[in-house]
Amino acid sequence: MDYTQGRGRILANVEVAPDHYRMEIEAPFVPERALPGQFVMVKVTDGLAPVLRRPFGIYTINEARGSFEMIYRVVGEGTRLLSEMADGVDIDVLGPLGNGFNLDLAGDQPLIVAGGVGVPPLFSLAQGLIGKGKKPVVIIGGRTADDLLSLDAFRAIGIEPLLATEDGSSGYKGYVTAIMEERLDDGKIPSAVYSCGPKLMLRRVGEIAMSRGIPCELSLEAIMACGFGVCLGCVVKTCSSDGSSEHDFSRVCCEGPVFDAKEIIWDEA
Amino acid sequence: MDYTQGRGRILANVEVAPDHYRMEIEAPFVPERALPGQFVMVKVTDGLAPVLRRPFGIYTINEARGSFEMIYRVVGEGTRLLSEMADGVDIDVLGPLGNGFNLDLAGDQPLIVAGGVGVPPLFSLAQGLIGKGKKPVVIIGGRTADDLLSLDAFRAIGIEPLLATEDGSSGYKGYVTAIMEERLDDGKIPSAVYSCGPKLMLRRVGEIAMSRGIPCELSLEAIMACGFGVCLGCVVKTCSSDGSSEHDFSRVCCEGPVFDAKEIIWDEA
Amino acid sequence: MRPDLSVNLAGLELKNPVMTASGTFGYGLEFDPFFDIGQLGAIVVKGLSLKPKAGNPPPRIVETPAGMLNAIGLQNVGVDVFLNEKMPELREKKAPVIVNFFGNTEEEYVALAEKLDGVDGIAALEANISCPNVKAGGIAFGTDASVASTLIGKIRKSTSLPLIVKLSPNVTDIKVMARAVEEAGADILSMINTLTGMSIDVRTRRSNLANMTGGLSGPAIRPVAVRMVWEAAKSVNIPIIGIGGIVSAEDALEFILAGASAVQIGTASFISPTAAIDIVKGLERFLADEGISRLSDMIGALEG
Amino acid sequence: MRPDLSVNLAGLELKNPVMTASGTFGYGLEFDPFFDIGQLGAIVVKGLSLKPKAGNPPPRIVETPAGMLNAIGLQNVGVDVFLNEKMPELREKKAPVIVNFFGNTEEEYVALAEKLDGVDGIAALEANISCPNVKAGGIAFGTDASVASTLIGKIRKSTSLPLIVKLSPNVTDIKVMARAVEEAGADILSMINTLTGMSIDVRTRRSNLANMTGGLSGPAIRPVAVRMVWEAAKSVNIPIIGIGGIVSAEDALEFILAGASAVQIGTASFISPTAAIDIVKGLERFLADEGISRLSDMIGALEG
Ligand SMILES: Cc1cc2nc3c(=O)[nH]c(=O)nc-3n(C[C@H](O)[C@H](O)[C@H](O)COP(=O)(O)OP(=O)(O)OC[C@H]3O[C@@H](n4cnc5c(N)ncnc54)[C@H](O)[C@@H]3O)c2cc1C
Ligand SMILES: Cc1cc2nc3c(=O)[nH]c(=O)nc-3n(C[C@H](O)[C@H](O)[C@H](O)COP(=O)(O)OP(=O)(O)OC[C@H]3O[C@@H](n4cnc5c(N)ncnc54)[C@H](O)[C@@H]3O)c2cc1C
Ligand SMILES: Cc1cc2nc3c(=O)[nH]c(=O)nc-3n(C[C@H](O)[C@H](O)[C@H](O)COP(=O)(O)O)c2cc1C
Ligand SMILES: Cc1cc2nc3c(=O)[nH]c(=O)nc-3n(C[C@H](O)[C@H](O)[C@H](O)COP(=O)(O)O)c2cc1C
Ligand code: FES
Ligand code: FES
Repeated sequence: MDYTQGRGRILANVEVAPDHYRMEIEAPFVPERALPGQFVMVKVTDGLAPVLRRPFGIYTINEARGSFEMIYRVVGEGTRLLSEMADGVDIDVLGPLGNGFNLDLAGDQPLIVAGGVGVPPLFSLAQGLIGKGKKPVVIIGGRTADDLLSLDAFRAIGIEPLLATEDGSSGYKGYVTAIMEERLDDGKIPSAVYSCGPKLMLRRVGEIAMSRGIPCELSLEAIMACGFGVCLGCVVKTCSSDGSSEHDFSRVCCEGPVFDAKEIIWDEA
Repeated sequence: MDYTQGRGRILANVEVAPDHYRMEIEAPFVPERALPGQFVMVKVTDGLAPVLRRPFGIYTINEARGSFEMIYRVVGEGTRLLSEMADGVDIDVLGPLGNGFNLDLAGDQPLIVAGGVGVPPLFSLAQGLIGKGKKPVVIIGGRTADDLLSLDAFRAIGIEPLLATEDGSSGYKGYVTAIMEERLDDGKIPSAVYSCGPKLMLRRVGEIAMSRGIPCELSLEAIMACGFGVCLGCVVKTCSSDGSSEHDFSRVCCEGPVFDAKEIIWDEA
Repeated sequence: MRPDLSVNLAGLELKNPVMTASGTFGYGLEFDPFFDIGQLGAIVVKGLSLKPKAGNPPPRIVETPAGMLNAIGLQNVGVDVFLNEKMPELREKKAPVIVNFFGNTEEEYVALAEKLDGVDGIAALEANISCPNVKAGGIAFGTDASVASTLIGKIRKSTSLPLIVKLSPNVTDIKVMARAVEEAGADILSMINTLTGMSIDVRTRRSNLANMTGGLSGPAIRPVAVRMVWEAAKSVNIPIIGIGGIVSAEDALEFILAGASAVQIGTASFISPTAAIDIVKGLERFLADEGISRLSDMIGALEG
Repeated sequence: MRPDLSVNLAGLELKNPVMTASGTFGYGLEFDPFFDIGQLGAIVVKGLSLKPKAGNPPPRIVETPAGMLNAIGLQNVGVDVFLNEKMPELREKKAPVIVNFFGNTEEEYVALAEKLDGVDGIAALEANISCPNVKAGGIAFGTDASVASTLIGKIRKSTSLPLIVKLSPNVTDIKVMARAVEEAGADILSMINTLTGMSIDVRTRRSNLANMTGGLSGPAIRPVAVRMVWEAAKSVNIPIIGIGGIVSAEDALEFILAGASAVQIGTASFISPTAAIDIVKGLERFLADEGISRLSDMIGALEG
């Protein structure tokens, strides 16, 4: 539980795709301790609408600059207000929060499967894996070519992501999981799978990985009030990953956002 | 009831004194019909905090530019948000509202007594009176020199305002009403008195004018929800100005904001 | 194809489900500068009493987080002035007029209902029972099921117009109130009226309202209102008009899914005078976007 | 001179009137990364039951205008785990610990009170009576005066600790509830718990909460809470702890002027983990600025 609430300063807030923004925030307490897969809670206004903070995954961790980046999609009032914030202004940041990915999952050929705004947190994961000498394969999906985030960032670290779009406007026409299954059927078996994105995608990714006995970590989303474990609002139904104990509720903000695929009881989550 | 709700565009929003801003808004439907003493209701946010519009007196009416100006003091969340609005952005304006001053009150030597943010609406009045060939004398008061608004604007139309500050940092040390009384005692009797400013000042100005039988109009403030007569929230206790009828409640936004001093029943207003 | 927004409330046919809420739309005519009020489902006018009422001393309103408190004190011109001076012009509009009314005794309610019965152009009556019952020591008519029931029974006998009863939310169990009022003869329920609240100026140490307390309205109360409509809809068989903090078409649909057949727009009309008509347009757009042909299919269609 | 913030609630001496609200501050220790929780007037922990409780399925929370709904379902570790695993560490902090607790039967309440009685480091008990009474068909203990009175009478006999009773706002007349609970032996009242509300996703046609309804908290409910504290304070002679939508020192002072001797900070701790301690500092500043030497002089000092 090593997180801080403090003032950050917006270094950049630029539209990187239609309705998608990348924000860089100088707040040294975040990069100092952040792990891939962790998130921050930011205040989008000094007023009361919206009243709660908003959670965002950490996209890049820049210790040297004392900053981190996040990428967000404008979906409602909170993200709209965020998108209107100017460079140089202060922003209240709480983080880094959550558990983050386990970079030491089996083997050195991990597979990363990312969809929509689930892509950014997996970029810092890819960096971390490469730092450990691993060679991640990355599949990125979206509804349309515009939704495929951070491709250049992956390329800059030497990864050429495999692409899937629902409308076929870029890469494979269909879901990321089709690419994933095809690769598995071709005998390209990853040592581990990491995934972040829409709920249905996560569930399918987890099922595929588990059915082949591949270790798999999934990063979940949930509506959050506090982000640091006290409201008990963000739970998902889980069992222990060896399946031994009774099912129970786990907090996405503390026990997660990253869970072993085996832990999630989807029908009740 | 000739007012409109529509989008305006902010042409300028500049700090003119500590915590005081002048905002120019392009919204042709306001200058087209505005009278000195009328006001507008503006939305300070697209969100829900604060939820209600905020009323501001009209400072200048610029038909040629299709714009009007207002001067406001930052006192709470609404005016804070207003002060942060950038040039060029849209703002939702409802107006012009209220009755405005009667420029045809007796004689051509009117006296204008203004305090604090009550000054701006009286500037357009002064312009109007001059337009009618009258020669208004203007007394302006504030807590300190910084609070004395729009002095240059008055000077630019040929009026040298008499000044009063509570701390003596500019002009007479004390209240505007002291200057007013001194002038009356010196036999400088205005043909009519117009006033806008803090409640206690208005009350005193009205009492002085009435005690000498001088016609007097006062512009009142009230907390307003709608500004166009339907919430019944903004009332003051009044009687008809000839004192004949029963007292009753009048809406500051419709029957006012300008009232004959004789109409106001202060003890219950 | 344009979606069908029409609804039928116990025989009251409305071209769309959007009405104005009493006390927030004046006598209707005040909105003429903004839009054609004839386009609304119905117009509910400021609550009327037998005699004109001066209302409470100021300050009467104060803003609160996502809401406002009001203590207008039911100021109104009285039923006679309304019928003589406002009604003729209102009759010209194409929207049904619903008259909200209240009394301090059962007799006053009954006298008003009789007076309004059969007036040309009045489509329905809405009884506001959140008022203090003078005889019962000032306790509101609307917070005791048996008091409310007796009152509504008497009003019912005094008018042939559709009778809407507007419920107070300041009760332990809205289901009990709803059923009592239904059994006593109400044709339609409207809910909710304001929640009682208070706000204090900590520097002057005074209430921000001369009346000390006031009625809370606006988006802040919407969750309470939606819940009460949902509970009431499961308990009665008469149609419900949902009220409370509606500022958008989506907000209106929350009430409709919860079981309301129509809605009233209150505080939102202060924020934006065109709020009610904007919500009509928003509903049309929502239905078109979602491929829903009839709004009435959404009434009570909440799942789960 | 530093203003004196201390208050005395029926013998419970607090260095300042600011507590945390149950369910919004975990078991206290979660706030260690943010500030020294020993600086607070008191800490109220998440509501405890006899056995651990898993709570409701998700989604459990949703934001609303200036507020939020929650349907956590009183998830908690159970009294034994609390006493064994949390209490030892909490005892080290300098803030009095108040234990919030609830049951589904009178027997469960009594058993909990007995178990908590005399535990070293527990300064007071807070009975949450907003819970469904299993025997009375699920009606909340806190919405019927005689049911509440019987319950409190039994709890009173089972503990020598100061007994705080936390009132539900979902009642017609809070004064009746307050008096009933006072007569039954409560030492202190705390109020308000959440207002029941609901919020619907109009596209999926489902409630935003798996439990359908939830409890509304946050600034939206403050006017209702202040009004209820004011009404209760005029009706009882025991001290009151004000709760509901407090996010600033000024908000806290509204409750104190209305008659509360202390306050609890709930939802605000989610928005800003340091909210409670910031409010302590804000009170100190307010009193210094206004030249008031003792906060206790402001209790119930509302004029008008
Ligand atoms: C751990 C975590 C990491 C996240 N990382 C990112 C990220 O890197 N980039 C990004 O764009 N988004 C991310 N999200 C989602 C993001 O928090 C929501 O999109 C945002 O809070 C919506 O706020 P709003 O006010 O704009 O929308 P609202 O008006 O609040 O809601 C609009 C829609 O978004 C949904 N929503 C609201 N809050 C959340 C939430 N906490 N989680 C999921 N859906 C929500 C609502 O149900 C609604 O359908 C993350 C969420 C979590 C829990
Ligand atoms: C007809 C009219 C004309 C006005 N003209 C001007 C003007 O030209 N320039 C200017 O600076 N101000 C003017 N005001 C006052 C201005 O409306 C308020 O200062 C503003 O609404 C405060 O909003 P806020 O959100 O910043 O403050 P809030 O947080 O709402 O309140 C801060 C303080 O301001 C007071 N206040 C809030 N609303 C009003 C109101 N409607 N009237 C008076 N006091 C209020 C509150 O009681 C509180 O003490 C006028 C008011 C009226 C009624
Ligand atoms: C200023 C004001 C005056 C009101 N007057 C009345 C009234 O005369 N009769 C009545 O039944 N309800 C009255 N109400 C209640 C509204 O009709 C409505 O029930 C309530 O405001 C909740 O809806 P809202 O949140 O959309 O405003 C009034 C509300 C406000 C804000
Ligand atoms: C997420 C959440 C959980 C809560 N859990 C409890 C609880 O366990 N016991 C209890 O008495 N009150 C509980 N409450 C109610 C709060 O203690 C408080 O009474 C209420 O939230 C109003 O205060 P606020 O507006 O400051 O949040 C809970 C509130 C929230 C928001
Ligand atoms: S968001 Fe509050 S416990 Fe997870
Ligand atoms: S502000 Fe609504 S009637 Fe005047």
